Amino acid sequence: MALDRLFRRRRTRGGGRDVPELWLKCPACEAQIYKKDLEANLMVCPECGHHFRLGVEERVRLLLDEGTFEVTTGRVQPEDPLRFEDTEPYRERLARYREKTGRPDAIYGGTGAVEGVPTLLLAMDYAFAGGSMGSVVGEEIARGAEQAAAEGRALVIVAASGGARMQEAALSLMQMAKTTMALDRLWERRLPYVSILTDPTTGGVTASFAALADVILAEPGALIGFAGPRVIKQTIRQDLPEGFQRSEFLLQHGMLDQVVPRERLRSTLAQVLRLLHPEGAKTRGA
Amino acid sequence: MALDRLFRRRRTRGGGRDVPELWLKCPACEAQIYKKDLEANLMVCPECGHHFRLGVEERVRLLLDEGTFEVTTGRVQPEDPLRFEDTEPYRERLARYREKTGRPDAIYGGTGAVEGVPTLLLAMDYAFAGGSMGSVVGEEIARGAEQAAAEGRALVIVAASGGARMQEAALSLMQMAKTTMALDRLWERRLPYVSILTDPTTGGVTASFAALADVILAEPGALIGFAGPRVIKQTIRQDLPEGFQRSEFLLQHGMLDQVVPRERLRSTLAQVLRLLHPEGAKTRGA
Amino acid sequence: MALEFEQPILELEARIRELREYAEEKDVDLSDEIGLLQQKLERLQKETFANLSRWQRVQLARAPGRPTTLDIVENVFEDFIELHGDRAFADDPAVVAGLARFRGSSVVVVGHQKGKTTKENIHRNFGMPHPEGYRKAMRMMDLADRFGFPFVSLIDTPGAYPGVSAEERGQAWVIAQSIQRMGRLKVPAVAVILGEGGSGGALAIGVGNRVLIMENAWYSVISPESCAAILWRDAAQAEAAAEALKLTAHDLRELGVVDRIVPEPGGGAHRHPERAMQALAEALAEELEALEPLGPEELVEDRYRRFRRMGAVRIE
Amino acid sequence: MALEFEQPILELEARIRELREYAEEKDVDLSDEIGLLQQKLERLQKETFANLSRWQRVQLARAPGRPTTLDIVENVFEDFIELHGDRAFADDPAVVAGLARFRGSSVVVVGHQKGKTTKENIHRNFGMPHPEGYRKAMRMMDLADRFGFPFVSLIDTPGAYPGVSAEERGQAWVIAQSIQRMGRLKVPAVAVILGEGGSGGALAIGVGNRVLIMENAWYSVISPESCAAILWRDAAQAEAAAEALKLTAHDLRELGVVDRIVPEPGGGAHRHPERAMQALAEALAEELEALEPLGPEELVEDRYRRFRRMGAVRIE
Ligand SMILES: [Zn+2]
Ligand SMILES: [Zn+2]
Repeated sequence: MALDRLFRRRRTRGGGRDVPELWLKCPACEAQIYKKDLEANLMVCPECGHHFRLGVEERVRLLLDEGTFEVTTGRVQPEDPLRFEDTEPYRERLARYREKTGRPDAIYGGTGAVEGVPTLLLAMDYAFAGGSMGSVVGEEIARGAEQAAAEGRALVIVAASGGARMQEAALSLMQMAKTTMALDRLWERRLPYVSILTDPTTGGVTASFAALADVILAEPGALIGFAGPRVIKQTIRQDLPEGFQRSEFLLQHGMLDQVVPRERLRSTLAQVLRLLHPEGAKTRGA
Repeated sequence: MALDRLFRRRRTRGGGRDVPELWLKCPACEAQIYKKDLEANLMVCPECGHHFRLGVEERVRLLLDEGTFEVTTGRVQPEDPLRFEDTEPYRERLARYREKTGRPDAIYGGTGAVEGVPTLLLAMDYAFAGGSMGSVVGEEIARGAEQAAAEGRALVIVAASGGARMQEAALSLMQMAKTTMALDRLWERRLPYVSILTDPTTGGVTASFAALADVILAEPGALIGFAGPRVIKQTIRQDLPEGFQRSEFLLQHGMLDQVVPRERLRSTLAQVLRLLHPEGAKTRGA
Repeated sequence: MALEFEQPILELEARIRELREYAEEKDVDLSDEIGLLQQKLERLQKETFANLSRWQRVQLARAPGRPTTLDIVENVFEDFIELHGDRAFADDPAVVAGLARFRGSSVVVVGHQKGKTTKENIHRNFGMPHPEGYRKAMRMMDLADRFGFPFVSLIDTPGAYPGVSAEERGQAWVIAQSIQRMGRLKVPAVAVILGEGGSGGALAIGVGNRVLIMENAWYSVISPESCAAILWRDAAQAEAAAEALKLTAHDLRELGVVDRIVPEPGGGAHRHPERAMQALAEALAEELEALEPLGPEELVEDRYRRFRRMGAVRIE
Repeated sequence: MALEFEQPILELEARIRELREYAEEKDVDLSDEIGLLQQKLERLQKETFANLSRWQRVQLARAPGRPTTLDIVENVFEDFIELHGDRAFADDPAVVAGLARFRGSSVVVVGHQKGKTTKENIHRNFGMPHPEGYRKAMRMMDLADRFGFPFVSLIDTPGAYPGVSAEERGQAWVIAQSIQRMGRLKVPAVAVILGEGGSGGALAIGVGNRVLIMENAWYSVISPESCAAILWRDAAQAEAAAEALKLTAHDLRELGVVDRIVPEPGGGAHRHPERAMQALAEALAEELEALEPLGPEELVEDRYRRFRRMGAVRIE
């Protein structure tokens, strides 16, 4: 896939009203970047390599072979089992996020191929309630794992999440067990599961399915951890070490297989899947 | 078993010629101890609790129910496969140790019961070539594991060893794999294996069967590790931290289940075996 | 030390005690008066505990004197022997683990452990495990599978420790691994929430075929205080957060998150720990017995089905 | 950089090179002279390498330029992708691990890794793993079992690191666990000793159904230097210790410790690494093919039987 195709749809849609957003400032190096350049560079700062967050549709286009994607998410809709209300009722929050993202909850994906390997790809949407995992995210992941197992597909999950969704309380917590246990359906069939951690991946998402993949890749500089840095700072009453909880730190501490820049993410993923998926693993007869 | 019985045999044998050894100096607290007091106290310093090394026959008597012990070791004899010679031929060393200990190699034990639980107990003999593991020790342990599995016994190994026996070179090394793999015979039959680490347990013995038990107990203050303290000191060119590689240090670092004083060793072992051995684990029907 | 809503009860109890002492000392008959006060006390206790707010239950769940893991292994089980260490890095005192006998059969037990004094609490890190604690728990799961012993977990933690050292050693990774490992147990697994069931740190040993909860315990994805700090931007709103989180035993029973509530004696488990433990022993015995007919694969599937159901969604 | 016994060979090679250059420069025919020297060189090389002492082989085994794990994954395998970390504490650069393709099929590869420069060697800790390295290796064994891929290990270490940090994190424990884990592999496992096979640190990934050794590699329970220091109380007696330890490929083949010697090209693998790697590739292919018919349980039993035989004893 030509890289400049990645954002074609958005550019077409966005039309002429984008004028005030033509320039962006990189939060890492403070360079002023022309937005089209940033998009053409996969939302990676051309100056310093800082990885901006990537939208879920762009993520799917980045990773799957052209023309292979069929969306499977979207039918599972959120409820408000606790009739939760803080400064705003949960229902209204959900409606706002649905409006903003066009999706019922914080996950998007479906079937497709990665350099020919049949795959089920799910991407968490940080734009929807901080990518938090409630019942819908948990259900889509469990369904995804089950479908991948049933259809002989690799499972790939791109994590981006502040953690579990507080507004579903204990039910959110249970999604950690549900998603984790659903992964075992892939084990039984010897199908691979690759986890891709992006900025940020914390809390109950890290502490369940995201940390349990056969191969764990992460984008550079992503915040990854269990507790958030603010909570930890409060706990220890000290400043946190430089680079703490960033991808490179986690690699050093043995938690990741590789930190992969976005431009190599697709080819690295494809290599892993070709080696692990039964269709690619034995080519002797081919 | 009355504690004062433990050394009965030795006292009877030793007779009157023990006079010059009537008093001993404790290496830990430097107290002068009357030898009979030390023996009556299971070779534990009555002043400071320092655990002197215990002979293998005394060890067997300490741990097994009275009258249940039948020796199984002794038929396996050492060879000199490399015709090894350093400052002294290996054959001559072996003959010297045989003379000194009355046993063909550095291990002694057999079948018996621990508070009724059928057990196969093996004790390494530090007095024989520093308890080093060559082919005989490896073979006796493999046979012990196989026999315990076949007869439905728990396996208990009391380790005391400077490591693998250099004079058998690669063949000694292979005993680490052989003993380790033989333990799996117990796994298949759900029979327990308890390891008791005594002073010292290092090198290839720690790094094989001794570290792989269902429950690992150690005597207080025992030196336990992979590399010996002298080697480590040479490597890092620094003094070693206080208490480094002692039982209590290993407990803190998560390697041991419990540090058990000798006076409680028998009862603790019995409790573990009654809980783990099939005959003790289900008493509901009894 | 007493909770605010306990004060009237405690005062009444004190008065009854005084009257008794006075009657004995002076050798006068005050049995009528004492009887009346006793009735009043019972009424007051019933009323108070029938109408506890969620926030009050959270306070009860944290009350010193409630049965902890160490109390339970000593009183509910027999022949307990503690096993230490993760065989990799350290022994974590915030998690207690070992072998024990329950109604004649061997079981493996793992539980969070808080201290009863400040010193103990510092040693136990207030029941907040490091990764080593969960690795110790996983080692116990291996042991349970190896010997075919039922696995009992006792949950009482504000959460896994949120510190630099814990992050460095993979707190998230080890919680995920523990959830997975427990899900795969080929033996019956019963989890009991004793006091606080704080988030992933609780769930890590909470993947039971049956999940029980003490009547005044709580279990949620976040503590009321932290939830209030984030959603209300004011930790003082913990009471409101506790209400919103629906984190009590009865809420969770309704949501299907727990299977059974273990009743606590009047006044709460911290006032009568022996009676609370007896109720727990009975519930545990029943649940373990009910699971006994299931084979290894059935137990795994049963656990999968149990958690697969969790959540509230609508399919379009 | 050259070893002492290599000097005459290297000098002769240099003279041949000079003559060639001279002949070309001056356009004279020196082919007769060169041919004679070539014959002499071949004779010398053959003689030298036919009569290597054990100590000389130890030096060859350590020679810079020999194929390392990273060379082999790049040249013997295809599509190698390195996988990092033990998912518990750290990534250990002294152990390299990953997935690769060999003759069309996926395999899991783990090997010790030394550096080729001092800087690299410091990074790789001279090929001496910490416990993390062995935990990474065990993770790879899990991966091999999970997907049913053959497991290939490449051994080249002076030994596991003998330092305080390694002891603190259970060096002995993790070596024992790795031996056990490898013994339980349900897939074909081939171990190759590339250079140095130093004690438990080597054996930890040496529990193969087949154990291969490069012609000039060594494998023993202790290095000649350490053995000399202990038994002779003089590290300078390393040569005598090397002789006594019988640690060469041919010795080990005779003792039944290794199954197959991979021949090295004349002059040693460090002088012709490509040819050495080609020989290794062929041997590896044959051994893996031979193991293919065995089922999971047969492979475990085969490995058990292989190591069960080891040792020299006499039964009375
Ligand atoms: Zn930048
Ligand atoms: Zn003393």
